[in-house]
Amino acid sequence: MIESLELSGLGASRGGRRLFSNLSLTLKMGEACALTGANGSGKTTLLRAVAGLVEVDEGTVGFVGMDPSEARASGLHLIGHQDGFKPGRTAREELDFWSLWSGGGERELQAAIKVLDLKLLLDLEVRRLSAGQRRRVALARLLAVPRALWLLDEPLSPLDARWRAQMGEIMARHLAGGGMILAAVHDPLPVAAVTFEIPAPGDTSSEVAL
Amino acid sequence: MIESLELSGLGASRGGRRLFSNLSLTLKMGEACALTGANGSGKTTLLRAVAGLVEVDEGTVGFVGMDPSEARASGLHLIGHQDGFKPGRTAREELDFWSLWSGGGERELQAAIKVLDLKLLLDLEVRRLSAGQRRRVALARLLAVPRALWLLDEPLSPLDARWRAQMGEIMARHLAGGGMILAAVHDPLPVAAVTFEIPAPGDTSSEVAL
Amino acid sequence: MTWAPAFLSNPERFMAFSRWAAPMFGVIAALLGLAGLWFGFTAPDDYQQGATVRIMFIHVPASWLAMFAYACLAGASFLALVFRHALADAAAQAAAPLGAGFTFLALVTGSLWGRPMWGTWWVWDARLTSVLVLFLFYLAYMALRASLDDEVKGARAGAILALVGAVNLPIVVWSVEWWNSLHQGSSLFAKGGPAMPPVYLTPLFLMGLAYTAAFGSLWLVRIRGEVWRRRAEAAMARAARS
Amino acid sequence: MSRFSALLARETALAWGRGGGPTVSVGFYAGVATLLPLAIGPEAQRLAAIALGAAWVALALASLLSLDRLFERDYEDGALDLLALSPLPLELTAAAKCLGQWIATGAPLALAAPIAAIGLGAPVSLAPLVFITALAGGLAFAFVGGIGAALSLGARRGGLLTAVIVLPLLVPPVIFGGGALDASASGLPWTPGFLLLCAYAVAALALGPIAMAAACRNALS
Amino acid sequence: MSRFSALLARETALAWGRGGGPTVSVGFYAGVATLLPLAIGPEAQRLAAIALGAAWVALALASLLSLDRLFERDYEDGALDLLALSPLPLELTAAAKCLGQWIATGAPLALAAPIAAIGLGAPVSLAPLVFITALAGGLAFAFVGGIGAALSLGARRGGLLTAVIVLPLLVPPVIFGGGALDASASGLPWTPGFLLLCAYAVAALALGPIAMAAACRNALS
Ligand code: HEM
Ligand SMILES: Nc1ncnc2c1ncn2[C@@H]1O[C@H](COP(=O)(O)OP(=O)(O)OP(=O)(O)O)[C@@H](O)[C@H]1O
Ligand SMILES: Nc1ncnc2c1ncn2[C@@H]1O[C@H](COP(=O)(O)OP(=O)(O)OP(=O)(O)O)[C@@H](O)[C@H]1O
Ligand SMILES: [Mg+2]
Ligand SMILES: [Mg+2]
Repeated sequence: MIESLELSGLGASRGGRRLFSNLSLTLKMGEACALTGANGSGKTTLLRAVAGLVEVDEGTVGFVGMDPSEARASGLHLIGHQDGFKPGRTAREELDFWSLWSGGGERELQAAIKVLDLKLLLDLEVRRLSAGQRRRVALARLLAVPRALWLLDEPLSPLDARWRAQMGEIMARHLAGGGMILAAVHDPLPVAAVTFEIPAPGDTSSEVAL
Repeated sequence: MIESLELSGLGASRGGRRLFSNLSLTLKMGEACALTGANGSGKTTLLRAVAGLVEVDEGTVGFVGMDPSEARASGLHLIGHQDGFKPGRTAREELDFWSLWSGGGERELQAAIKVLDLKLLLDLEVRRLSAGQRRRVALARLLAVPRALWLLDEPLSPLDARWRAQMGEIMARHLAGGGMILAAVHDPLPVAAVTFEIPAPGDTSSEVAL
Repeated sequence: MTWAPAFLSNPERFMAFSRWAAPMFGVIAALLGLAGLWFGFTAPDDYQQGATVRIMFIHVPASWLAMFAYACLAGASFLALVFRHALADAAAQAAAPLGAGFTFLALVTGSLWGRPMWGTWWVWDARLTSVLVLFLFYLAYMALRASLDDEVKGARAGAILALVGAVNLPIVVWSVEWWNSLHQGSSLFAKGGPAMPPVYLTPLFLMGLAYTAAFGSLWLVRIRGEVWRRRAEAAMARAARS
Repeated sequence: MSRFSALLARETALAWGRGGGPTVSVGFYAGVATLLPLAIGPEAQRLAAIALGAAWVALALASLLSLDRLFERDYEDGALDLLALSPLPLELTAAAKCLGQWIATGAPLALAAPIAAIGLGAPVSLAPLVFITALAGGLAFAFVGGIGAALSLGARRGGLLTAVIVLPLLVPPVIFGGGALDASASGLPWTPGFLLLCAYAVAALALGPIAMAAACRNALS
Repeated sequence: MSRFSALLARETALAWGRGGGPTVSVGFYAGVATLLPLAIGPEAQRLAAIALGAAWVALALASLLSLDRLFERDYEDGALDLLALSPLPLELTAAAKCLGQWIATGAPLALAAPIAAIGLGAPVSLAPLVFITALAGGLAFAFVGGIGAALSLGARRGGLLTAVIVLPLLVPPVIFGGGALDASASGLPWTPGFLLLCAYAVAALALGPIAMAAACRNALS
């Protein structure tokens, strides 16, 4: 179980341009952090760096209580802009697979389906789902497999008011159980959270050593 | 030029389930309408029906001042959940093509690029763009080719606060010039607009006659 | 001919008509078939082909019906596509497996006949290949309809395919004339009347009529089944919603 | 017209990147020309006998296998919606897609086909005929393949279905073209087969777009 | 292990729908077997001479053309991110994808290959050898093709790159397998060629996943 997430002195760049540098942030059990910042400021990049999918230029990503590679393999959830669903498969097929893939059990999956009210959607092909329905199917992974750290990239934008509130409750429950949430958002999170804004990049440019 | 949009007695169904029926709505020059409703209530379906991509079961979609097929071919813009960009092509290639496709000229395109501050993004492949940047490229079509009716499906969700405000101004300018906006949203539009909520479906079911 | 779609386009009228027409065609098919087989098997052996000539009475009408059924499929698809008529669509859907069956029969019997006559089960000539292509079109039609689970979309996609496949029909019919083929040309509809002795012509003719009646009967039965299935599904959907 | 040519340019570029282009077709035929002798042994006679046919079948197979996603990407990423909303009729849009596919894939393959055939031992004098046959055949394959691709949009087994639908449609042009090549190789007149091939290509060009547009509209609605 | 098998099942299902599966492979070989005689003329002798080779080349081509998007869809829709975040090493993930591709496409093709070869006139006694050769060859093709598919991720000319990278890698197995078949047809010992083929397949199985995982990581970061 991850006990806390500690980013210290992080810097990352994309396409030769430094997005952020010297970024430090600590997230303890039960805490949520709303990551804000202008478009292109590097929120998605930061989440992916925490997940180990993007290499950082400097600084470290530390998971207290767990080995980094283990934490990434089985201690966190990443829900990105794109959900990885294949349009032609049914929601049930996709959900079954991804919950198995994350090591989830049948019982939790059924509970998640119930909480997110997916029963009637499961037999539809993913391409038929409305934007909000599809996002709900993607979010079901969070509940189907309990993991401490949730990395969410604009998780709520396609949801309607009712489901935003519901997700707020779900997040609150996760936090109450000792979980952590790091969410990139443009609107406030429906749960108590500290806000961390990625500063607009200075003109520190990453340099190519020759 | 479309002078107004008149939906009367519209009903549509998907997968054998009636989404809405007897829906009537009039949008006059200079008016904006925020289409709201729960996830899966049929907002996207309604926009696509106005664009003629979805067949309606009953009722009519009327464009005052223009023939429907002409209005759909060259009187309206549809910006959907999906933007039709190919991840491997550069933003410039995509934008050039779609503006040509909609019959736009070079001058307007340059103006759109300026207003939406796309200059630095144009040489990036679309897959490299951040979510908000990508949406801005998609929205540039609205300005590159002036058309009266804008059908927008959750246009602002990935944009940051600054760009939401900017888009508000752009929309206001469009309305002031006699344009119309029909936008499916979950958050209020950043421009004065009437709200139209798609009611939860009754149990009227569409039937296949035999 | 225009009255026929108009008359049958009313499902109620169609159901009333087919209730007695289907069994009647069945009886006609049985009677004609028995007569055809009787004459066929009492006909003398051919001086060249021997007893295998009798395969003709199975093979030739099956080949005819293979093409005729496709014409029906294409015609019904056209009506379904242009007039959006649900019954025409049901008729198209019902015709496909029957046509595939006749085509299969023509292929198998032709191949059985080809062994003694040509010394091979199969050659890749234009006639045989175009019949195989006809069979593939039937399969493609059924596969397409089966894999689109939206009924309306599946119906339209199938109709488009059926019409596209209609280009193959003239190729089947005229392939023997366009390409030199092992398969013989038309002797029945040749210029100057059928070039076939009446002992063979009569049973062939009877069998042709019997096959046609059988096709008519089975087609009506299958359309009826299709109508019932759709009505039941609509009712179930209604029940599920209320 | 500028719409049509813009779309044509885009489709050509996309198909080029997606697996078309001269290098790929040369690579493909290089594959056929190297692999076939390797697989069936290098005796020149055996090879020469089949050189033309092999080049021709390879063309049909390449078309078959590269066409199945002609519309699918656009359907799934929303581009087909925007393509449908245009003064350009969907028929012409579909035609532009097929033409683009042909320019990016069919034409380079047609250029490579005579080389491969000669490499396998076909007489050099046949090269022009192989080229124009492949050119016309490729056009027919592209337009016929497009029908299959459009019809199987939104189906659960897209790729499979495309192949099953397209296969019967590919048979006539293969007969015609192969017949023309075969006839020419044996000194018989090749024009009848070639003219039939051209007629088929023209028919595919004329009727294919109608079927594709109808199928696309059906999938979108 | 349950992760691996779940992924294998998913990949098999996806490849099956994407253009694999028994019907398609039978259709593909039916295409080869119908088109080839149509194109090169129906003389039985000519056909029989090339039956084995044609079946074998068709297998290689089918693999080449169906493999180029093994990773691309997952890369573009974000699934590859999630696949990378797992206790299962990316090497095994890549192996599962290739295996799924082989189960859905290679194995049915291998089943269909002897039928096509016999249909074209190859001696029936060769059927088992054609089958196991195609099976082993398909495995090699899938793992080698996967390398190309992974390397071309995110490249602007994906298809081109795959062909250029994969084609040379496909040559050895084609030589080995074709040689074995040829030898057996002429009554020579076929084991050396077959063993070389198996060795190549094993090497591809062992080394392919390492290369694929490295290429995927590179594309993601
Ligand atoms: C699988 C192999 C075969 C196929 C697919 C096939 C197909 C057909 C078709 C489609 C017709 C209808 C032609 C028309 O009426 O326009 C036909 C008619 C006929 N076939 Fe075959 N055939 C095959 C083998 C044979 C063989 C081996 C023979 C005997 C040598 C044969 C003898 C005939 C005869 C006598 C007719 C009637 C022609 C007439 O008088 O109109 N067929 N066949
Ligand atoms: N491979 C790449 N090459 C060049 N630039 C890249 C690449 N990947 C990302 N970028 C750039 O990096 C920046 C950061 O992107 P990122 O997706 O992290 O932003 P974000 O904060 O998530 O923005 P948004 O709010 O729009 O989602 C963007 O300007 C983007 O264009
Ligand atoms: N082809 C289809 N078959 C069956 N159901 C479908 C099909 N297409 C859409 N639906 C269903 O129709 C409903 C309406 O979808 P639509 O996309 O219009 O909703 P929406 O109001 O835009 O929702 P959101 O706010 O989530 O985007 C959804 O319940 C969806 O599952
Ligand atoms: Mg982002
Ligand atoms: Mg929507």
